[in-house]
Amino acid sequence: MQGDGETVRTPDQPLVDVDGLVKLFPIAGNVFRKPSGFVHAVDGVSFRIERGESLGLVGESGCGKTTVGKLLVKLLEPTSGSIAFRFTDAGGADIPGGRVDPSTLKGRQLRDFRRQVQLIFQDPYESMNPRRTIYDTIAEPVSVQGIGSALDRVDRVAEILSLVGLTPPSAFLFRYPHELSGGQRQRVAIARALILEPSLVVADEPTSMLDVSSRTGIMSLMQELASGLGVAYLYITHDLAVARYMCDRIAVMYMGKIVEMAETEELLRNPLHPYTRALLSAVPVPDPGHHRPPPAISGEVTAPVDPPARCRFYDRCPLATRSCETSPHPPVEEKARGHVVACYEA
Amino acid sequence: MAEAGGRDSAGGGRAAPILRVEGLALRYLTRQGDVRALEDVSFALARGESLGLVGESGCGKTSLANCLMRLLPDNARLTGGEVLLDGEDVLLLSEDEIRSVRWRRISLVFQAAMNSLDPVYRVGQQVLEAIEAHGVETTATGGRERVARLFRLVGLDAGVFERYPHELSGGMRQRAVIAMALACDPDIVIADEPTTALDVIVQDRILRELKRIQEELGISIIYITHDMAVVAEVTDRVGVMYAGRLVELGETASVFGSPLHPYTEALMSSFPSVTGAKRPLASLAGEPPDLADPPPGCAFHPRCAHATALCREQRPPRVGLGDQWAECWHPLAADAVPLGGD
Amino acid sequence: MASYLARRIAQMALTLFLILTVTFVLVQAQPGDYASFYALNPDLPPDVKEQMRATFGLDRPVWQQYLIHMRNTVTGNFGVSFGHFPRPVLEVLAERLPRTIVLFGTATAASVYIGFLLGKAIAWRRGGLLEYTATISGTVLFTAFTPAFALTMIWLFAFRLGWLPVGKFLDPLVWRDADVTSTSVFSFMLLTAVAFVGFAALVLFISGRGDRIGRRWPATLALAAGALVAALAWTLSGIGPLALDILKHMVLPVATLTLISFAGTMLLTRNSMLETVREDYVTAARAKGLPDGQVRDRHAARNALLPVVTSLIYSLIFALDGSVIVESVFSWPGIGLTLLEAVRSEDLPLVMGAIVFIGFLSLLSHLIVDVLYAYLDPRIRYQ
Amino acid sequence: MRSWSTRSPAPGASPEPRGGGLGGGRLRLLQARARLALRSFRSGMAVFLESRLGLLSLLTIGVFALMAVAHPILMGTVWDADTYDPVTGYAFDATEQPAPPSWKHPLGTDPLGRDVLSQLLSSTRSEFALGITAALVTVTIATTVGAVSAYYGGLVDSFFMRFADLVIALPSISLLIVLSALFDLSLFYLALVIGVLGGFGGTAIVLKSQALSIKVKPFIEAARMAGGGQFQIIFVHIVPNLLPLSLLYMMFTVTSAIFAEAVLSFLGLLDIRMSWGIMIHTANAGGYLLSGTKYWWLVFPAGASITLLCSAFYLAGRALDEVVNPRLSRRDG
Repeated sequence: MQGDGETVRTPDQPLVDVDGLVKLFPIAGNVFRKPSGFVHAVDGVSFRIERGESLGLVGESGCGKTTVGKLLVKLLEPTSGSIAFRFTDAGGADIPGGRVDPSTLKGRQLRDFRRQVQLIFQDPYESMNPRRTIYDTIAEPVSVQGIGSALDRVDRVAEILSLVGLTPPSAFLFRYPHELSGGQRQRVAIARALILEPSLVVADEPTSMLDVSSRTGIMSLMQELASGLGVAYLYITHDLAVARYMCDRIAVMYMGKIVEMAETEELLRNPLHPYTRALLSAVPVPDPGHHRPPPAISGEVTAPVDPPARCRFYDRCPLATRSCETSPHPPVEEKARGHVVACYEA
Repeated sequence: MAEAGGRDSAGGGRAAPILRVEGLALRYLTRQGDVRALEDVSFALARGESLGLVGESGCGKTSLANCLMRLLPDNARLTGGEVLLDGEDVLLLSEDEIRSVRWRRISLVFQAAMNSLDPVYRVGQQVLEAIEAHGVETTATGGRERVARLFRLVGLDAGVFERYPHELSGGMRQRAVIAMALACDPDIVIADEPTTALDVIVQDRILRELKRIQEELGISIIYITHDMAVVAEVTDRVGVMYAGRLVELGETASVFGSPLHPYTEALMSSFPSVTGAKRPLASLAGEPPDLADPPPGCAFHPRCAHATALCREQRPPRVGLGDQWAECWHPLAADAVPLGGD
Repeated sequence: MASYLARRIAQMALTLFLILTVTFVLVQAQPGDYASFYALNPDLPPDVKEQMRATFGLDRPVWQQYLIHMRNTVTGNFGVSFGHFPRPVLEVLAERLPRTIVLFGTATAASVYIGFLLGKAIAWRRGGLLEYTATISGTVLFTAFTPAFALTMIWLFAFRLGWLPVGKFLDPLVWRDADVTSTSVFSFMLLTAVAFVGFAALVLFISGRGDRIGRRWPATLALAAGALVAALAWTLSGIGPLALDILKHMVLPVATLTLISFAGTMLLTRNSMLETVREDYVTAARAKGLPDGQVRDRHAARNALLPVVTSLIYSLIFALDGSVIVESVFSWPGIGLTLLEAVRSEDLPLVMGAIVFIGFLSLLSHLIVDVLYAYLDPRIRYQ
Repeated sequence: MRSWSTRSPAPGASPEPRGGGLGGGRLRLLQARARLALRSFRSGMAVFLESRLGLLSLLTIGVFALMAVAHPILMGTVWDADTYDPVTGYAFDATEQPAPPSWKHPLGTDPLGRDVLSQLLSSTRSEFALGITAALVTVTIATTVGAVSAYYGGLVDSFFMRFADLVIALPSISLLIVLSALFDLSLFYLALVIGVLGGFGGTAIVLKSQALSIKVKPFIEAARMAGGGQFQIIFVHIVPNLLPLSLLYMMFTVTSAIFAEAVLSFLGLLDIRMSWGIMIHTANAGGYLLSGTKYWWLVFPAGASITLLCSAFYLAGRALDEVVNPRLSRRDG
């Protein structure tokens, strides 16, 4: 780790700084396994997350949002681009070894990194080993990390179970995942992610597979814990309405690119990119009296296999012009304060 | 048994109901005991009407759909009630008779389009198969033309006929499944979570498509979903299910305007919206009851903020407000009146 | 599909290479060495010994012997059989291969077909008498001690009832005046079978292209016509009675092999069906109002067939193993019996040749199964 | 290390005394685990026994196990070695050999004058030893190979899978025939060879594809997120999820081991003293097999034992499959 011993307070420095992140997946080719092309899952994505902030990553399936999440937690290695973490103590001061570039990590350092960055999975049914008890599941991070004694861990797991609202803990400790409901399982998943007291939690659609009534419970629990423990979230979702409640800022992704990013209410009230607008106008409204115009967008999303250099949204864009066809993908520009868009026509 | 919402006058002067469900009850025999999947479910569906059935998973929505088509697993037992399709009880039909009801009268749009298309046959053939089974078209070319017409109706290219399911995108598959459901000119289409697996833009398109087709063909649609926002947009009337019971039923506008049942209100206020002011989301504590061992009285009482001793002990009565009714001891509108019967 | 098959063929070539290596290693690892095996055999004249020494490079270093072994196998030079001296191993095996293929092919086709039909039936109606009877009798036959079972069959049908010949593959009395060899008759039989299967595949392929799903009679008619033509050709050729004699000798071993191996396919089909009947597309087929039989055959069973075809590889191997035993009990002079005799008479070149042939035969079956699978599953066909 | 106590508990979470009344220590932890194991064993057993065939096969295996235990006891008490030894004994009391069943020899004697019941019982023991050794070898190899090649993929995977192709391409009986020609196979080596062939062949492929489906489950990623290394993931997360399936294949290996031994003995290719296959071989060599039912005691007990024990293990495996594979269970839930 590049611990340079610097311990000055650096409040202006973000928790995560992602710059030009690219991830290409090769497509299996012929007998000799030479790739016949590349899926540009993530293609030049840059953003920052401040301490304790919640950034929403919104987009349709296949837009690369989950890949960004996995790159951030080092479940995948980026093809190019950089990710820089800067972990601090509770007071905001640098801690030794607090500056981390995950791509260089191995062994012991990687394990230390795992303490700081955790992941909550989408599927509460598949994200737990069905043959291990709730206790084993939640205690795994601490026991792998070698924190505390076996007995401490029981207490600690019990404590965090009640923190996530599974009370009394003794009723849950020695049960198997299949004996719990989806909402309860997702609470266990949150407990597992938080037991190491991370600085950043990447939450990959944590409520999309839950029922309505447990969904709000999980959403408010995550918000409470974020403010209580000072955790920052990268909140990945396809649901703008959910993102509105969970996130301070929202980044909209389309075919591996961030096309727009702004403070949540600003983005919802004043969407600039035609894709964001289409996305917003397609969300059904739970009010029978409300009439939505159909979204002005044609076609369907295609997989970003070796896409042409022009704007990724060109084929479906209602605003597309001649120059859009010949120009490269538009750069991200700041149109209003903190509101960035990648579009020539916006 | 009172059935306020289902009176002939229901639905603002529409024709006599095409489908009427009366006191339907269904159990599944399992190792853990009998699961009461449906209890005393009654409603009516008018011609050309779209009815939404909402509720959380396991509340019996899909079991209800399967009952209407008599597609029940071996361990299911119908323990009461009737399903009257134009006055004829579907539950009493023989195996051969029910076969001519399926798809001809009632068809289904399944929730997982990928899984409801057989992976080893071309998409067109699977539509054709239904047409042939019911003798809707008698010649090969007639059948083919009909499939082409159906594909056009749902906005699919004619070339899709020769494609296999895995070659289609999610949205195209869903359209193909809708085309398949319309193959034999059914009177009623049951759409079981028709857009759950789809992205929001595709979902929007499919829902608009379904609405247009419904108006064009004058069919009745039962939407089964957990998404209150979808229900608000596409249905005329809505029924809310909880623990195997229909707990509230009424015009969509009035149910959304003033819900009678606390569960309905909880469902609505737990749904986030991108428009309007950002209001706090309510969350329901606890879990839905175990249907093998449901709580006495009102099944919702363990999670209800208004529950009293009465709710814990006795089955709630049916109370009404106009065309809308709910099963509740403490309805949220003060002017709701108890309905007769029970 | 082409790339899928190309990959499979490449893998199989690799496996064949491994088989050759393993046979070489086995020969090297056995106690005593190959060279002295030849040197000590009193049946071999000295000049043959010298020739073998040169052919196998027995006086060279091991790695050169290995290369020579590879080259010899590829060119089909397995040396001279001790037991059938002075016939080359390849000649002995080439004579016996068609007999094994006919026996094993017929039995496999019969057992897979019967197993599939039964498995389909017991999965569709669970818990019936048929399920218990078929499961228990199938399992008992599947695990029955094959030699004892085969002998019981002989005892019952050949000795007690006298319906069928005891063993061997032909009756010398019938063949005394024949001017053709049994090998050529076997080859003709094999050729007919292959031609018919090819014709059937073509007919089914063409009929599958049509619009109508239910119409089956043109295909059935064409198949019947094909069978008729084949039967006519055999009757007119003059070797019909000879083939009939072989067929009569085939009944008992084929029946034995079929009975011991149908249960494998049956139980697998049952399990596979139990999974497909839960799929949404089967519910969808039922919801569409299709007749029960059509839901079962066209949707549930058709998809249940895919894993059955995958495991056909194991069924084939099981049958190949079974046919080694059955050949020995019925004195059917195919590859299996050849292997056994060669082992008993320590005819090492023939042992090596036979095991390579058996390996090759099972690899070939693999390939056929792969082609079949790719044909049945459009998801692979269009990869 | 930061501590929970410095933070305010989230609203809505009722503060619970530390450990929620579970402060009893390591013993309590162990107790809880033992209870859990017992409970899952019981529920598995209940499902297993619900299948009548499963129960029947278990009983059959039990009877054979008793037979295996009975032989040394009988030899030590009521049977004298001169008359009843399965290999070297001779029934002087019989007038002609083979003698039909009598009080002294409930299953008669074989052509060499040896007591058939004693042969049958003593063989049972070696069949069990053979089957179980082979099964353990198979399962150990197949589970490890399956998990490792699924986890690492690439070259490791290719190597093992090509090797498996090889083992499958050479049918085991044919290969064993060749091996018995080249080497002297004793019972133990036979068990080892059958185990290795089973472990590297089809079973490894099946377990690998199962391991592959486990490897892509999110809980494996969750284990990586916890900081778990390769060892933790393979042996704590993948292997335990493979075990039910391995157990199933263990049953099938027992069947094929007993079967292979019997066939090789019958063909006279093995170097062992007594087994069910050798009993039939002896009868066949004397030409008693085709004499029909007259000398039934020479073939029937051994033949039936092979079939019964093989079917029992096979059916037990299938009943186990119904427990392991929820998709086969007859009832939902």
